[in-house]
This record gives sequence, structure tokens and C-alpha cells, in this order.
Amino acid sequence: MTALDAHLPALQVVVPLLIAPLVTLLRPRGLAWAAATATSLLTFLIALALAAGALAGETQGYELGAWSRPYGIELDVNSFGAMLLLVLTGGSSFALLAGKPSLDQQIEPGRQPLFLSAWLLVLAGLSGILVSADAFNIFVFMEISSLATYILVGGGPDRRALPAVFKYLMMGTIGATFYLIGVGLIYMMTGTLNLADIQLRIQDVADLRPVLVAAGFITVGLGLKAAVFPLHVWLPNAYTFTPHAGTVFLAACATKVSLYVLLSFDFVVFQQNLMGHEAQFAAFLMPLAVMGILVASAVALFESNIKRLLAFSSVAQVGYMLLGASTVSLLGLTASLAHMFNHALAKGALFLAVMCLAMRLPSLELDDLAGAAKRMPWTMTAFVIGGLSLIGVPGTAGFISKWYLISASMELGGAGWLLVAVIVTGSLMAVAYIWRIVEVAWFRQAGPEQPEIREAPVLMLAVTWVAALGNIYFGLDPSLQIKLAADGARMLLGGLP
Amino acid sequence: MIALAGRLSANLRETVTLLTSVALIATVWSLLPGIFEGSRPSVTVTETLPGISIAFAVEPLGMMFAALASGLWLINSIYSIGYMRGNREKHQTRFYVMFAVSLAATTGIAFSANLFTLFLFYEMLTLATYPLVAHKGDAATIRSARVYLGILIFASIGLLLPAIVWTYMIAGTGDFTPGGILEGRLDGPQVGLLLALFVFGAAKAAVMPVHRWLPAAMVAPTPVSALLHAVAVVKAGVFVVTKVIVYVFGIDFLFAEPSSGWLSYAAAFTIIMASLVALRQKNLKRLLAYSTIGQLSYVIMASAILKPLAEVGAAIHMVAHAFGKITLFFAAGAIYTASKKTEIGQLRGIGRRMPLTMTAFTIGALSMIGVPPTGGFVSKWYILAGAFQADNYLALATVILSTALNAAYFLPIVYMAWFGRDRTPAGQEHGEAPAATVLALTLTAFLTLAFFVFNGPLIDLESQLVRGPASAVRGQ
Amino acid sequence: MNLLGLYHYWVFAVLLMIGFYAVVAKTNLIKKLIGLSIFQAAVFLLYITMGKISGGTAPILQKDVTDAIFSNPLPQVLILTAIVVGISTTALGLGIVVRIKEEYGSIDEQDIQEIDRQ
Amino acid sequence: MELLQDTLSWVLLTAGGIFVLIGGIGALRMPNLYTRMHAASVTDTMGAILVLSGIMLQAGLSLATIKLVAILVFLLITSPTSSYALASAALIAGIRPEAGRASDRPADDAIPPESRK
Amino acid sequence: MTVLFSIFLLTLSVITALAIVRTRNLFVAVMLLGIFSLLLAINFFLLDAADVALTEAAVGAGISTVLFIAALALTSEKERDGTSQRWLSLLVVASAALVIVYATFDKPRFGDPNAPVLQHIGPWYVQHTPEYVGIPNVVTAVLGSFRGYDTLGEVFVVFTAGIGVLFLLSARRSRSGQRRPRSDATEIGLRDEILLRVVGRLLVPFILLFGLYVQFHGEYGPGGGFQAGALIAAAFILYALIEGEERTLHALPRRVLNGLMVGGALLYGAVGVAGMLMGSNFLDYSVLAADPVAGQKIGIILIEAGVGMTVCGVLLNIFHAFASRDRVQ
Repeated sequence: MTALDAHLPALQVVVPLLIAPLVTLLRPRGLAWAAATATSLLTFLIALALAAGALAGETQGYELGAWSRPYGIELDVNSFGAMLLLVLTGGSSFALLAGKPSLDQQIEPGRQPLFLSAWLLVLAGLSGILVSADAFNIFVFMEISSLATYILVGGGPDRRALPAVFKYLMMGTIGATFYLIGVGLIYMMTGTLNLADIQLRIQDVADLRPVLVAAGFITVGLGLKAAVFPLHVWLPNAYTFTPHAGTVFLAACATKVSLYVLLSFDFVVFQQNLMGHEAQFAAFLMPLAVMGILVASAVALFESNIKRLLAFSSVAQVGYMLLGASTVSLLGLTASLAHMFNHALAKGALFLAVMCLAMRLPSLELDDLAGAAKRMPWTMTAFVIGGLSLIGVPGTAGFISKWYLISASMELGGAGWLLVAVIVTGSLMAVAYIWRIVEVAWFRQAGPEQPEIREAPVLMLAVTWVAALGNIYFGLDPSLQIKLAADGARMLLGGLP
Repeated sequence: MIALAGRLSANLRETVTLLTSVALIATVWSLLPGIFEGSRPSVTVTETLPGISIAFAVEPLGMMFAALASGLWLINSIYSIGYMRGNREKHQTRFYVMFAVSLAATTGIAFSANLFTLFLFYEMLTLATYPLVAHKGDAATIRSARVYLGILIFASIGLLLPAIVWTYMIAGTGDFTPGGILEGRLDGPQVGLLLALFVFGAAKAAVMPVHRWLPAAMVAPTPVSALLHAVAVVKAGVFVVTKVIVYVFGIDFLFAEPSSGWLSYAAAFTIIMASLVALRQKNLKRLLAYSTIGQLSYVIMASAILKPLAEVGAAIHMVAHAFGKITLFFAAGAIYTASKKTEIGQLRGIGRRMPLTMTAFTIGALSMIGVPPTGGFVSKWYILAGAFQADNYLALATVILSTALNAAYFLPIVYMAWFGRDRTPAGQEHGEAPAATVLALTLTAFLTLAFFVFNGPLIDLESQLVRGPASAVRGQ
Repeated sequence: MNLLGLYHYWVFAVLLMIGFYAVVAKTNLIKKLIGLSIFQAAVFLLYITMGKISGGTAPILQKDVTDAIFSNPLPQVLILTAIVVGISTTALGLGIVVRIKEEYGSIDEQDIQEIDRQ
Repeated sequence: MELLQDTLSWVLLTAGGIFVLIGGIGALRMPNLYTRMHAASVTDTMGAILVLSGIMLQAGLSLATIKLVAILVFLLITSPTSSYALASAALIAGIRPEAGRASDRPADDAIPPESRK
Repeated sequence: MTVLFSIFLLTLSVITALAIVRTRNLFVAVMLLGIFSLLLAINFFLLDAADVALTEAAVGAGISTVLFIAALALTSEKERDGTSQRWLSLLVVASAALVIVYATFDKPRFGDPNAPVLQHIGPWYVQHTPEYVGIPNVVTAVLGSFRGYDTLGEVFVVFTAGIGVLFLLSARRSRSGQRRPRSDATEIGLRDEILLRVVGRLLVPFILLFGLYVQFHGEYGPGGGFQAGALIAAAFILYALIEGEERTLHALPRRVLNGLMVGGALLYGAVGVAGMLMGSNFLDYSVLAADPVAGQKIGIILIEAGVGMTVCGVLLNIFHAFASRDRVQ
């Protein structure tokens, strides 16, 4: 490893973190955007390097301030984190590359530097969570990303964005504070904050009540941030009223990072130290996952605003990710990790297409979509591809995760068949709500009063198509995400007897 | 590789269509000799998941299917040119593109070497045909298109996919291997269950109760119906079922398994029911649709008899039915193009106005009934033979009864058409349909007849299904 | 002393829940934020309490004193950070509330929901 | 000497405590704002002075004492100012100082803020 | 003795909290919140957490009160009656509280020296700070060096909040309610209140001085960049109260504030990167000077300065953003 490689884990966070303040100073038009995009692409390259390292099986740790753990703060990039880093930086880069026209449309040029700086802070915060190996440090960066996310959401031109973001702020802060309490209790019982160290020392005190309660607090708190089913109420409005570019970014990444922390804690830290761990998962999270899949999809069936519809489908997808994990098997975890990757691809493509539509259409209500495909065929085709991937049609990325999920549930035998039924039902509902849009766009004639609209800007369209084709590529050759996911799953299950 | 040939046909207008179809035929049929020698060319495109790859392999059944599809596609495109022109349909480009894509998918299905590839192209076919069905684009059409898509997708995701995953789980592979891969890995009711998942999952085979999409799809323009019901979709369905029975379960294994017996009952039931429903149809195309449902179940039942002869019968019945049914649809389409007539009642005396069309129609009808000298007779013969081999008297009875029923709903039409008094109101005089259409349907009618005589090679080919290449030369 | 030794933790629990109640049950947005502050302050108490060692002094070393027992500095550090995070959140929340007041003319949840319904 | 210093400081502390207590009781018992302020002011004049000087005696001559002096000065400057600010604010709000008014509700004939200047 | 005292204070704080929730007058609630924070601060002091006490006092009683009042001035002071699903939430809250109390019984007792917290890494810091970092205030050492990365994050949280408020309040309001003519208080402050003005101007420099003292004395006693930043900001806020927005902004223009905000954050980051460039890890100060300990000292002073700058800049920016906002009737 060359000198630079050694610093990659830190750079992943530090680069966007330090460029964010500079961006606020870039007044001239477009300059801020250029800087932000460049930074985001740079982080994407770093993430690629880290992912390569993870695939090569290197342990990529980093001791900040050169203080050895557990006294200093340690960074550590595992394959799971590396995969999500790819998703995160990639999502951000795509959204920014494509988003310029949309941003200009929705945010006054004077305010854009602040907005983009916040964007970079979200990027930095989420990366910080993914690389960190220190319980409290995760909290700090969680807060950076949350506060910055509130800015992104609040940047929406629609005034309904404000109550939405306030609700998000309330629930987000409660979630983070719950997590903080949980960490506090663990620290109280183990006297350390470094995850690996906790894993060692928690074994002596595992059956003490504070640890159990800590597990509860952490699971609930992170469940709040990850929009696990009953705690998802903040998500739909937040996604709906975020500026479209922001939605692309957040929908692709935000909740998954919280899920990352959730899984790392429940598996790595509480793994087998907490008696009845599987029970806790199967009995507690699996029902939530199932309900999430069914209820959220059902709601999506009746949504009339595309963004809201897709937001609800996101809630359902979180359900899939939990479902895979809640089987507590290698196959299942691989499934849910891979699904994080695939879902990011699908949702990314979908929301990019939505952004293209929003550039031209009067509104994103379903009825205003009538005949959109005639005027913007490329956009709508990309949308269809993304939709197919979301449904899980073979040949698209979504199918891969469905395949693994079903296999994992079948492994369980008897009860597994019920899960299979749930997964299938969910996919069918997905078919239904995606098809509602497709039908309107392709086969309904546009009303005469509708203004003549043309195709979205070229760059935007190009990026959208790259994302759409990505769905197909990773659907035909998923070795990358599968390998990372499998390694990650093995890492998570490492502690299992 | 073949699949790509079809997909390459990008922006379609008529000429391109024809060229591509010719090219496709060339490639497909060029494979024929090799197959007769018993060689099994195959290619693996990419390894999607560990143990799960997209691969193509050519074997008799698929060979026949592909050859059939590509051949009829050529004719069909000739026909559709005439049809689309004749009725000035909109969005012709989209129409032809989707047409080509669905053919590509069909070829993919035909040559797929494992369940995964099969499923991939199966879905592709469903999605590609959706716009064709919804082609007209008015509210009613879209509604029935929704039924079409709904049933097919539900069946494939809800039943077929689990079935496939299950197979991979227990067999560790999904490759089609002669003699099956499940032998001894599964027992008792599970076999029945898995079989059910497969059969109903392949809803395109239209075994009741998952047949509803077929009449619904009748809203499509006639070339589409022809494609759907003679060539691509339905055949894909039965093809999947047969292939699964032969190459995944293995007929001996299934024959030993009592729990799989229900299949032939289901098929028999479907045959009878469909024929009965067909009796009461007033609309010509709907009648044809139900007759198709019945004919498909012949194939299913034949393969469910699980005896070599019967399998051969199943295979060639696909062909025979394809020729016959496509002729019928072409005829129906021609009538519609020429006279805008859709109801059976209006057909009185139409034979005198469009003799060629009606001749073809008659031939097709006879083939459906299975009267010599038509192709239908051959296949029925083999099915009956197979039934005897298995002394499966249920099958026997069904075949005979349904033959009677077929006769009962086809012959009146023929009679009416030739000898009924022409009631066409003045001012709606009309002659033959456009040349292209007529050409196409005469061609298929001729094929139907020809198949009665020249069926040797095909039978040789298909007998390899059960015998393996070695004894192929001697044939049946 | 045994139960008294837990008194701090109980107060933590009570304060936490008082704050939580205000957050969920009050409809006035500023009141919610106030509740949030209490909610977070309770957590500070938890951390600081666990760092206390009886007979200890603040972890500031004096040159002459050598045998002094010091309380655990780490929780204090964490809480310093946490306090800052708390005030930042509050500030941002207040900013949002002001904007809401400007857009909706009210800072009461129910009013806002009614306005949005129309 | 030590003893003397100690006792003296404790006397001061106790006295200061008493004054603070009185201030508290006054703030509680007095009828209206102005009188309450009056009572409370006892706390931050006498109370503060006595307590602080008591602590100074405890600390002896050291850095701490200097800090304490600074604090005392600060208090002596700010507390009257703040109570002045409070009172004038009350006046602007229209609460008029009247003996025997047992409520802080603005009087009906309160002077409207504008006219004042 | 102190235990009893702290128990008394805790009980008091609980009572205050209840009062805060019950009162319908938001102004009162905010004031009580300030008192609540002070009570907690004293408590922290009793629990040997001098720095935390100082910070809590500065933030809870100082800054947040100011912010809340500023926000109240722009919104309304009265809370409407009626709580949503009160009993349900009461139920939830009560059950949750019981869970936590249930958890407490296995907790190490208050101040128990054998508690794991006091065993593992906490004492290590106390032992090794002299040799590695060489400053008396262990808290500052941990904050600045051992867990400097967290503090970096903290600075950026503040920064984020700053740009957040600026971004939100820079929005053009779509709904133009009629405005109140800007009041004297924001125009000219309390300039006609001669007494306040004199005393205020008298105090401001001393507060600034004290702020600087806290800033640079942080290595030796309680205090540090954050508290200092808060104090200095408080000084300017006081100035703004008595002299009015314009003069304050004239004395300390927005440009400068933004500069402080950005500069502080960057300074901190730069120190970290410097460590990286000098061949060690990010945020390793030891390499900043020949002698590691000296390097640590330099590093900590620098980053504390960065923290102070950012905090001061952000707080003032937020205050101005609120104060210069017109109120919608």
C-alpha cells in the first residue's frame, strides 16, 4: 500500500467535509455546483479504491491522531461499508451530475452554495458513519448528516416541505438520542466505545439488564432513522417535498446507512452475547418487515403523487432488507445486503427519471403524466427499466435480490413459505403500482390543454440512462455486489457459534 | 446467439422486418442438419449467479419450436403488412419493434439451456407482447391488456419463480438434462406440488383456471392474435411445460410418481370445458381463442401421458396446431380487413365473396378437428397411440369426445360460409382481402396440408426427445 | 445509600420521559422543541453521572497533588460534544419554526394540518 | 488568627444566608411586582456581598480571592441595572406602582407605551 | 453532603421540567428552561464535570434562551390549549420510563469505584495525559487530541446548523402577510435607555476579555474554544441589544462572521491535514513540532481557536438571522 492508500479511509470523510465550507464562499453561478460535483466524483473514486481493497480482502483500518485503539478513534472499512460507500458516493455523483438544471429550477442561485455545501456535509456525514468503528463517533457523524439532510429537505420550494422537515427533525433527533442512550448504557457496562473492543468486553455483562435495554434503545432509535415500518411516518413527506435532485440522493442512500449501523450493532456487537438473539430478530423484526412490505406497498397502490408513491415503495423495500436479515442466515443477509445495492440502483434510476419529468411537467400528479411517454419517450423508457428492476423482473438488478430472498426464505422450510408468499405478494403489488404509472404515461392520451413539452436536458437524460442500464448490467453480471454482500454477511455472522 | 439475431432488428419498417425474419430463418434452419446428426451446439453467455448462468443449447424440441416460430414469423409479417396497411393502424413502428422483440424472446425460450434463461426470456416475452395487446390504446383495450399482463405476471412471479428457485435449491442446478434432474431428490406430494407450480406458473399454457388472459387478449390486432395463439406465447407456455416434464422431471420419474397423475385430468377437463364454451361463442376470434385453449391442453395432456410416443405427439401437435390455427386467424383477420365482420352470424355465404380465404379457413378447421388429410390428424394419431401405450383410457375418451365437439363448433361455420344465403346489406359489398394477407393464409393452409404428408423428418427429430440421438436415424 | 445510588438514574428516566411527553403530546412546535431540549439534557445527566467516582475531583491535574482520585473524563468529553449537537439541532429547529410561522401563520401542528388539507 | 478568620467567615456566610432567605420569602409574600423586586434586591446586594466576602476569608489571599472580587464588582454593577431594566419594562407594559395593588395586571388607565418617551 | 445537595437539585430540576411542560405561556417556559439548565449545570459541577457545567450554563441558560426568545419574538408567545392523544402518549411514556428504571437495578451504584466505566480507558487518559499531551486539563486533552476527530465532527455540526439557519431564513416568503414596522428595539436598540446603555457598554469589553481568558486558559482550567466562542458571541449579542442591529453589523459585518464560520472549520481541518502531510495520521499533532508533547500543545491551541471562531461566527450569524427578520402579524 502506498502512503496515499493508507489514508483513504480518512480521506473518504475529510475531503467532502473540508470542501463543504469552501463551497459556501463560491458565489458565482455554477461554480459551487461544479466544485460539489467534482468533490463527489472524487469521493466516488476513493470509494472505488476502498471497495477494491475490500474485495482483495485487506483490512483497511485507520487510527486517527495515531492514537491506538481503544483510546483513540478508529476507522475501519469492511466490505459491507465499502459497498454502501459505493452506493452513497455514486448516488451523490449521479444526482449532482444530472441535477444542475433541476436545482436551478427549484433553488434561487443565491442560495445554491449553501444548499450544495449542505449536500457535501450529508455526503461526509454518511461516509463518516460508514467508515467509523467507534460507537460515539458514529453518533457525531449521524448528527452531521441528519442536520444537513434537514437542510436538503427544507430546501424544497413547496411550503409543505417545512412541516415535513420539522417532523423529520423531531423524529430524527429522538432516534439519534435513543441511540446515544443505548451507547451510554453499553459504555457504562463495558467502559469502552470502540466497537471491536465492546464486542470483546460485553460478553461478561451480556445478560445484565442494561445491555438488553441498550439493545432495545439502539434498535428502536436506528429503526426510526432507517424508517423501519411503524417508524416510517417521517419519510414519505420528506422525500416528496425535497428538491428532486436531493430526493435522488437521499432515496438512494439515507436509510441504508442507518440500516448499516443497525445491523452492525445487532449482529457484531450483540451477536450471541444477547441471549435469544435470533429469537429477538425473528420475533421482533421479521413481523415488522412483513408488515412494512405489505402495508407500505398497499398504500403506494393508492398514491396519486409519483414521488409519494415511490417514497412508500422505499418503506416497503426497507422491509425486504430487514426480512433478509431477520432470517439470520448467510443467504438471507447476503440477500438483504445485495438488495441495498440493487434497490439503490432501481430507486436512483426511478427518481432520476422523475426529476427529468419534473423538469417539463406541470406537476407530478398521476393525471398530469398522461401521454408523457409520447413527448418524453427516452425518460419514460428509463423509468420503465427502473420500474422493472424494482419489481424484480429477471435480467434486472432487482431480480437478483428477489432470487436470494426467496432462496433464503425457502431455507427456513415451513414458515419460509409464508415469507415467500409475502415477497411474491410484495412484488405483485410493485407490478401494480409501477404499472399504474406506465399505463397513464404510455397509453392515456394527453388532455388538449396540456402545454407542449419536450424531452429533458441531454446531460440529465444521459445520466438517467446510465443508471437505467446499470440496472440491467448488474442484473446480468451481479458478481460485484454479490461478492461484497457475501463478504459483508460473513463479517456480520462472524460471531455466530 | 439466435436471440440476438432477432433483437438486432432495431427500427422496423416492413422491409427490415422481412429481412430480419429471413435472416432469422436462415440462422435457425441452418442449425437443422446438425441437429439431425444429433449434435447439440450450446453456448454460455454469462454466469449471472453462482451456478446460474444465461446459456443457450439447441435440442430437438427447442429446435422445432424455433424453426416453427421463425418460419411462421416470416409469413406472419407478410400478412401483417397487408393487415396494418389495410386497417391504417397507428404506431406501426412500435408495433413492429415489439413484434421483433417478442420473436427474439421466443427464440430465446426455445434455445434456453436452463430454467433461469428460460424464465428470463419468458418474462421478456410477456412484457414485449403487452404493448401489442394494448395496441389499440382505448379504455377497453387497456383494461383487457391489464388482465392479460396481470394474470401472466402473477402466475410467473407468483408460481413459476418459486418453482424455479425451489428446483435450484433441491437439484442444485437448473440445466435441462435428458432424463431429468429431480430423480430421487423429491417424493410424494411435493412432486405434485412442484409440478402444479410449474404448470400453472406457465400460465401461457392456458390450463384452466389460468386461461382467462387468452380471450382477453383477443382485443389485439389479428396478426398479434395469430402470433400469440399460433406461434409465440401459447406455444411458449406448452413448450415450457413439456420441456420441464421431459428435461427437469424426466418422464420415467414422473410416471413412477402417482402424485403427478392429476395433470392429465386437469388437461382433459380443460379440453372439454374449452370446447363447450367455444360452442356458445358468437364472436369468431373468441371462438378461436377457446378452441386454442382446448388444443393447448391436448399438448399438455399428451406430455402428461408420459410415454415416448405421446411426447412425440405433443411435440408435433404444437406444429400441426400452429399451422392450422394461424391459418384460421389469418382467415378471420382477412375477413375483418375486407368486410369488418367479426360475428359468426355475419358469415353466411361469405365463401362466395372470398373463396380463397374460406378454403383456407376450412382446411384449418378440418385440421383442428383432426380429419385427414390435414396435419391435425397426424398429431392426434400419435397422441392416441401414446394413450394406448399407457393404456390411459381417460386420454382416449377425451380425445374422441373433444374431436366431436370441435367438429360441432367448426363445421356449422364452414357450412354457413359456403351454403348460407349472403345477407350482406347493400353498400357493404366486398371482395377478397389485400393480396399480402391472402398470400400468407394460402401459404399456411398449404403447409397444413403438406404436413400431413411430409412429417417424417420432424418425427425423426422429435423422437430424439425420448430416445437420444443414437437411434434417431431409424426414426419412428 | 444503595437505592439512593440509583436516584440519579431515576431522575434521568423521569426527565427523559417528561421531555418525550412534551415532544409527542404537545401540538405547539416551539413547545416540542423545548421538550426536545429537556429530552437531550436528561441524556447528559446519564453520562455525567456514570463518570462520577465517589471522593473524586474534576479531572484537572495539579502539579503538587498526586494522590487525588479523578472522575472519568471521557463521558464529560462526549457530553461536551452532545451539548453542542443539541443546541445546533434546537437552532435549526427554531429556524424551521420561524419559516413555518411565515408560511402558515401558525406554529400549531393541528392548524397546519388543517391548512394543508385544504 | 486562623480560628478568628474562620469564625468570621462563617458568621458572614450565615448572615448572608439569612439575607438570601429573607429575600426569597419577600419575593414570595409581597403583593405586586415592584414590591417583590424590592424584596428580591436584598438577595443580590447584602446577600451576595456577605456570602462572597465570607468565601474570600475562607480562600485567603490567592488568585481565587481576586476572581471573587471581580465577581462581586460584576454583581454590584449588573444587579441594579437589571432590576432597573425590569422595572422600566414593567412600566412600559403599563403596570403602575400603586400601594395595595395585589395584582400585576395592567391598570385600566395604564399609560399606553407610545405616549411614553 | 454533596450527594444530598445534588439529590435536592435533581428533584428541583424535575419540578422545573414539569412546570415547563405544564405552562401555556411559552415565554415562561423558555425562562424556566434557562433555570432548568442552570440547575443541571450546578449538578454537573457537583459531579466533577466542571467543563460540562460551564458549557451547559453558557449554552442552556445563555445561548438557547436567547435563540428561543428571538424565535418567540417572530412567532407567538401563547400556546394553544389541547394536546394530541394525551393519554396514549402518557401511557407510552410511563411504560418507557418503567423499562429504564427496570434497567437501572443492574447498574453499578452511583460513584462506585469498581464500575467498569472507571476501570478501562477512563483512568488511562488520566494517567497518560501528562506524558503524551502534557496539559493539566485531561478533559481538554481528550477532547482536543485523543478524540479530536469527534470534536472536528462537533465543529461541523455547529457549522451545519449555521448554514442551515442562514439557508432557511434566506428564503423569500411566498405568503406576504402585512409586516409590523420594524421596532425601535431592532433599529436603535435601547439607545434611549441611558442607564442600560452605559452599563452595557461598560460590560461588553469585560465579557470579551473573559471570553478570551476562557479560550486560552482551557488547557489549565475548565473552558475551551466552545465556551469562549459562546461568551464572545454573548458579548456582541448584548451590544446588539443596546445599540441595535445596524451598529453591531457595522462593527462586525456579515462577511467577517461568515469568514469566522468557515475559517474556524477550515483551520481545524488544516491542522489535521498538516499532521497527514507531515507523514503521520490525520489529526496527529505530535508531528507539528520537534517535541511531540510541544506539538500536541500547539495542535490543541490551534484547534481550540478554530472551535472558538466557528462557534462565535455561527452563533452571531444565527442571532442576526433571527433578529433582522421582520415579524408577520
